[in-house]
Amino acid sequence: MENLIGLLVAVPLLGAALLLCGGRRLDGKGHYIGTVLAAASFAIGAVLFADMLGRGEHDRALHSKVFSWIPVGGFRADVAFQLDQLSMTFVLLITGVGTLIHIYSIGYMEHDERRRRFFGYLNLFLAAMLLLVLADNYLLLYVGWEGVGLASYLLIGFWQHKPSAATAAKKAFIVNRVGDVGLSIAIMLMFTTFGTFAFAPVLSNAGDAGEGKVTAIGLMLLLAACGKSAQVPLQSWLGDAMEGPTPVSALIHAATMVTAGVYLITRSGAIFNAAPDAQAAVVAVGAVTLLFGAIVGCAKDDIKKALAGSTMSQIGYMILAAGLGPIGYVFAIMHLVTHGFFKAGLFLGAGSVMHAMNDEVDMRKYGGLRKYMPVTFVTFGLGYLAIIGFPGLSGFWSKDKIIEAAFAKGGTEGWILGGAALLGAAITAYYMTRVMLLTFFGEKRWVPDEEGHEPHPHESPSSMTIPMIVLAVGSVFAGGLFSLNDAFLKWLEPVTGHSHGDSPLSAAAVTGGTMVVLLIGVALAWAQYGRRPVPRTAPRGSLLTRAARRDLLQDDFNHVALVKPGQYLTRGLVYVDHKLVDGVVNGTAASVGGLSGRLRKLQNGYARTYAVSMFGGTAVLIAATLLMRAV
Amino acid sequence: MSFPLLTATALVPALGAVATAAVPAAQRAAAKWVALGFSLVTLALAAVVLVRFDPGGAHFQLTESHPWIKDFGVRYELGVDGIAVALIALTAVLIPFIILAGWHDADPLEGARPNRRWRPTQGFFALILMVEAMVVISFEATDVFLFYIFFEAMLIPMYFLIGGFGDRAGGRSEEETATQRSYAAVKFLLYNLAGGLIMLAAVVGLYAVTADQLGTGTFSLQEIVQARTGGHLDMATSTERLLFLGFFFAFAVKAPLWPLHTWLPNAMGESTAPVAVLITAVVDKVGTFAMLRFCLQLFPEASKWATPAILILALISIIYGALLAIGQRDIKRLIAYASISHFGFIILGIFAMTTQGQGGATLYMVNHGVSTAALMLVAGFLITRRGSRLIADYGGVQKVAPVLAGTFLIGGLATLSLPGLAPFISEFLVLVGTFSRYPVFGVIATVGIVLAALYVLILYQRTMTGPVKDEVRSMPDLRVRELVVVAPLIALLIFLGVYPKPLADIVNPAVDHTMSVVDKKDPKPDHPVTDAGWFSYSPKSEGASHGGAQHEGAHHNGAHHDGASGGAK
Amino acid sequence: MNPVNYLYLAALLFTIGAAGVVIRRNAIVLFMCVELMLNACNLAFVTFSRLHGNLDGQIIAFFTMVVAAAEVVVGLAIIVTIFRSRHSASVDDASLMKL
Amino acid sequence: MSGGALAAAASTTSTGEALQFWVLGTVAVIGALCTILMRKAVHSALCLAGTMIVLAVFYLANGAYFLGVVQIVVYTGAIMMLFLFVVMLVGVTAADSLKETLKGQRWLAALCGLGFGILLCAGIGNASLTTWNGLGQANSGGNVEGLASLIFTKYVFAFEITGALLITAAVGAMVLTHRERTERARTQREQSEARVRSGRNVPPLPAPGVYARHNAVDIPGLLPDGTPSDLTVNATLRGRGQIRDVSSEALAELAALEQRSQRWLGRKGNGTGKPSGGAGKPGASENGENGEDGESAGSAPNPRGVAK
Repeated sequence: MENLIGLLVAVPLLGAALLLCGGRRLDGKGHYIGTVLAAASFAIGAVLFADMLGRGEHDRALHSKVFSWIPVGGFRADVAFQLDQLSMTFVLLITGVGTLIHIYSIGYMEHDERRRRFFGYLNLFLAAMLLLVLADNYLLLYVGWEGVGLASYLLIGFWQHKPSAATAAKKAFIVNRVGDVGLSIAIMLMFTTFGTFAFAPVLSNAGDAGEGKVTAIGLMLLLAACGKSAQVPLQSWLGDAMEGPTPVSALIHAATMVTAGVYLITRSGAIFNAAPDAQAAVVAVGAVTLLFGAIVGCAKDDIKKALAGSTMSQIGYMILAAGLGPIGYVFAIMHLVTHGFFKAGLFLGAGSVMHAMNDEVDMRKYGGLRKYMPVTFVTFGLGYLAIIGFPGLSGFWSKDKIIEAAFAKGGTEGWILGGAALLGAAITAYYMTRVMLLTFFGEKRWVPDEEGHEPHPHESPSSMTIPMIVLAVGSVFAGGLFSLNDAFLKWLEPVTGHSHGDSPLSAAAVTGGTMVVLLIGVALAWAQYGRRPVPRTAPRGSLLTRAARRDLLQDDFNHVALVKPGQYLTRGLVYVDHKLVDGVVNGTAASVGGLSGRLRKLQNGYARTYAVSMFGGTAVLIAATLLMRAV
Repeated sequence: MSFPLLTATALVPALGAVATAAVPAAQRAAAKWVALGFSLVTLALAAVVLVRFDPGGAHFQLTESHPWIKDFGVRYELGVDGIAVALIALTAVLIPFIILAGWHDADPLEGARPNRRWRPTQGFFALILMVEAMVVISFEATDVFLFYIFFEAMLIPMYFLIGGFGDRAGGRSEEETATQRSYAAVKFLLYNLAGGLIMLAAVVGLYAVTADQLGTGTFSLQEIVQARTGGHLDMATSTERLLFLGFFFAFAVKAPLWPLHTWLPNAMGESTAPVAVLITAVVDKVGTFAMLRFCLQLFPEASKWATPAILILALISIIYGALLAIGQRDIKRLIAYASISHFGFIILGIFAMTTQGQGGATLYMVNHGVSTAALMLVAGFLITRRGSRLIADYGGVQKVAPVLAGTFLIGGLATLSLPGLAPFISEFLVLVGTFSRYPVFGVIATVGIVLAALYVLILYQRTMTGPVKDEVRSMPDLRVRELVVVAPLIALLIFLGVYPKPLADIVNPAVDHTMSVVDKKDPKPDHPVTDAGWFSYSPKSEGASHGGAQHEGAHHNGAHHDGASGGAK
Repeated sequence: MNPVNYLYLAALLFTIGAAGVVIRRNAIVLFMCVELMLNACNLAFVTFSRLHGNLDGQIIAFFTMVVAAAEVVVGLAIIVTIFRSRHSASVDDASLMKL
Repeated sequence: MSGGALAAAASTTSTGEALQFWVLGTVAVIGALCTILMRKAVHSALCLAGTMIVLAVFYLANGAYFLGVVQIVVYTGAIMMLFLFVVMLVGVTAADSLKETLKGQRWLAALCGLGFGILLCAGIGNASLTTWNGLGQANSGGNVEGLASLIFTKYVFAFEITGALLITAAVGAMVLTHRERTERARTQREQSEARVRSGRNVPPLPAPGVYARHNAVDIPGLLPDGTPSDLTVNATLRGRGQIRDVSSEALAELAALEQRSQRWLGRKGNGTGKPSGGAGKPGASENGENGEDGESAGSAPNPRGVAK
């Protein structure tokens, strides 16, 4: 069994190698190879899952050491995998959703001549992501961590001929790098504190390493999580990342990669448990981001950007939950999984809409699509209900629990967080309803694209609809299934631990509140976009709206605070290097040259002058010798 | 007296240089093949060295020692430790690729007047082999004087390589290019000569000191180290510091360390890509190598004394080099500044005085050599295609020449030390090593990671992505020869990134030895964890004394159930 | 009288010769002055050989003469060549050593 | 005791030698000074020869019989002759002014010379050579034999090398003085054509010497107005500035010619003696003036000297 774990990573990696090095001769069947290999890794995952279920709840974890990676002095890093319930959850999510999206891409990328490479990148991503969740030490996790970053870079910039795509890809990678700095510093701290950075020893000793150090580690891990999961303040890349093909947005920027931060925090639970301050920071980040993302989501007219905002906000929920400590870990992961289903479904739906509307992304130019693409409409609708937390659907179960947990944090803090979570739920309902209405209801607001083709929407091919259907099913039932006598809780508890906080409000009260705010949000959206017709061009809108359209000025801030100064700095330094550092050297050379020029005058070429100098020289020599003898 | 393997390793390329130069002017192709052949023989010999070297064995192995200049106690003394072996291997591996990559760089221009005496091609490859010979022997020399001679002699062929075979793709007028080139060559020569002369003074001083204290003056590294450990030799603090500075200055120029770096961008910018690789990947390594071998082992106390200053300079190099790389408009100069940043890391690692730092620095030397070679050579291919070094002249190459772009990207990712590729390991080791002794410096150095990403990706974005420029529209993709050059390097990068253990095993003992000479110990972790192998961690075990959990783990070493459950109850 | 006086004389002659080399412009005279210096040396050698009572000094003087002969031959040849090219025997005219 | 007598360290020399030293030494110094102070190379050469002869005597006095002879034969015989030869070649009358052209050269020279001499003398002075052992023993077997035995045993290599040196010198001299023809010699026809083409003095140059009575190639011909024309004088002489200014003399000659022709016209008949006498007077007068002319020509500053 242990060896299968390694295989889990190796299979998609092999796919990536094949497809990227295979050359043109694989163009014809590249996508099938990629899909099959993804499915194969899913199958392996399933086998392992079955095996794991077959064992007792406390000895479910598997471990396989492949080889010793970096042995230098006390610094030992192994390439070793650990498969426990938490990793298992992710493995299934990643390979499952991944496979679906591979299938979807076969249809979606049909007309792209670089489809083979696209599937290669997708497989590369799967491999890296699996490595991330299967690693048994932080350094190996770091490899996966950057690996998914690379895959994301390649996929966002997949249409590199578009400068916007290239820029977005670069931005994503660099912002992630900032987060990675956090992770690497965290690892260094672990090494200097514990002399190791493998999960088990670090976590089991986190308790008594001294709060200061643990807090530092926690904060650094949080920084890493912010980078990868697009949390404030490192959130700015996610919106631009939508430049990538829609399947990418679905797989990487909704379902799996962006949730790596949640995984990291949950995995490092012991550290955060030991560092309340770090936890507080996590919670704050989560709360802020969930509102931030929601607000941005309300203002965007680009359907994908709107969904991106929502992703941000949903991950905010997860981070919030993870920050709550043992109360929240399980629910964070649970929401992560359900979110993986419905958000992926939503993105695929959006993709199929764009596919139908010849790649128009502005929702204001959609409208009334429900009768043209029923399957998309239904699946998208189910995803919509799930995300706003319609009772009974996945979102309901997971999000509700998070809000409860937030209140259960207790004290004013609990109230603030709970309030934020509730508010977030309301806004979520609002913007998702907005998306729904703008896209599928109302009258047609279609416009011909630049070639002048009237869009004639049609249902997408089955290769695209089937995954959507599957995901829709998932987003309907997953939550319920998990919550069936707390199956998911029991499943994860051994790894993450769990504790029931004492909520000031009863579960029923929270649920009721959620329902209320949900209805308010939907009603508002309906009032604004359902009843009256929607203008094709967005109205100027309030100050907040305009700010939100610009992602609440995050880019402007970065530009002013970082980019500009950086540019000035580099320009200045180039000048300094040329004029100052180099100038000093050249100056010395010049002065020497000048001096020698002066001395050259002595060499007037008259033999007799030289003779005199020799004459005098000998005289001096004699004098010297005489003096020496005299002394 | 066994077969003098090390001498042979250095001698073969030297002979190759002679043979190549002797090829009649007419057969240019023959000259190339001769050069390639000799470089491959050298590679084979280096491989033999690698095999014969026993990591567990004595510190210096395969030693040879003959008196050379008796009056001054100068000996022809060779010997390799793990670090030297690694670097010799690197050199021997890179040279064939450099030769292959420069296959057409020294062909006479079409317009050139056919002159029966004129033989640039022969000269080019002969000089490269000459450089290889000198580099190899300076890696092998354990006699300071012997080392010094070749350390300096290296400059001569390098000077001609830079000044004589410039980059034809200057995008400038002929004489402008010529002046720039000679400026670069002279700058290179003067900088390094200045360093070398100061070192010469220090070498003489060292002789004086040893002669003064040991009776007979010696240049032999082993003897001096033994005498020092044996207590027969203790230099006056001031003397030691002066000598140290003398040595360090030369190595810092060669390395190059800020602010002695300005020769590198010119040299790398003006010379052809293979020569640029030769400079940064092979020759400059001698500088960092010598810091590790001579500065630290001859003057441990002074090294410790100078450490803070040097670390700060290294930090400046890292950040400064990266920032300037971002600001460059010329591809090759950009790579040059990136190298400056990387050398900052290497020096940081060396003087962090930790096992991780120095081991990492050594691995860094090797990895940086390979990665820069990959990136620079691909850049060279790109430049020869378009005939311009300005980033602004490119765009959308990725669409026309995907393989070229791909290899370029991989080279770039290696340069920004992406995990999974070789440089990541070394860089991380250096960072950890630094952090564990000087946390602040470690944190500052990590900024370099972000900046690296910035300059590499900006370069890639501006050249490879975006709409295709008309000038590059007809650009051919990599040819077979070029693939043969790049592919193995990339393979090596990946292999060393995934499985660096063999290299690390060779290097570690040497590093430990250096550490013991400097008598520094790695700082101990504050809460050391008895390494209990893997055990299923479960948060519940926090309630119980974690010691128990550890103990459980300890005796279920590597097993994966009972320990966990025991810990869990 | 002490033969050392010969040495004083030699020194005097040598100095005069040297001064001549320095102040005269005519190459030929220059050479004569050189000859004068050589002769002064010879005188010194001979005197020394007398003082020490062995003939080595004379031998050296003898060799000096031979060398002087050779030097004169070549030197005069040079002068003639120079004169041929620039119609002057003045050493100041051959001042091309400066840039 | 006989050998001992020879080997005995003496402390003084015979008064005869002392006398000879003081007299001839003065001569030698004067000769040397003249060598460097004479304006004409020839005079310098002669003075130098004198000095050398004096030195030869000193050699003999110091018991270096062989060297003394060689000094006279080789130096004053061969080398000085060589000098004079070259002097003649370069121009016997060419005298260079002693006007110093290099700034401060003379002062420096004087300073150095003075210091040098003083230092040398000081050096000799504190060498404290009071006693010496003469060459009696060394020369007992005969000076030449002694030298020979040394040259051919102890100094044989030096001797051989000197031989080589001499040969090299001989070859070198030849090589130096041998003029390599870089281009084909122009034939007479070409030369004449060139001259005609250039258009400058197409006819042969006017002959020098106003009067054919003596072979005065350095006397320029007179133009009709009585002014001398340099063109009539050989280019080399012109180059050396060795042109005799004859204008005044020429006018006198003209006057003489006038009245002589009057006489001729006056009475014919016994004109045989007269011309000779007439020929004698101007000849004598010319001889008389010849010297001062030389002086005047010499005193005329050397154009090259000024040019510098």
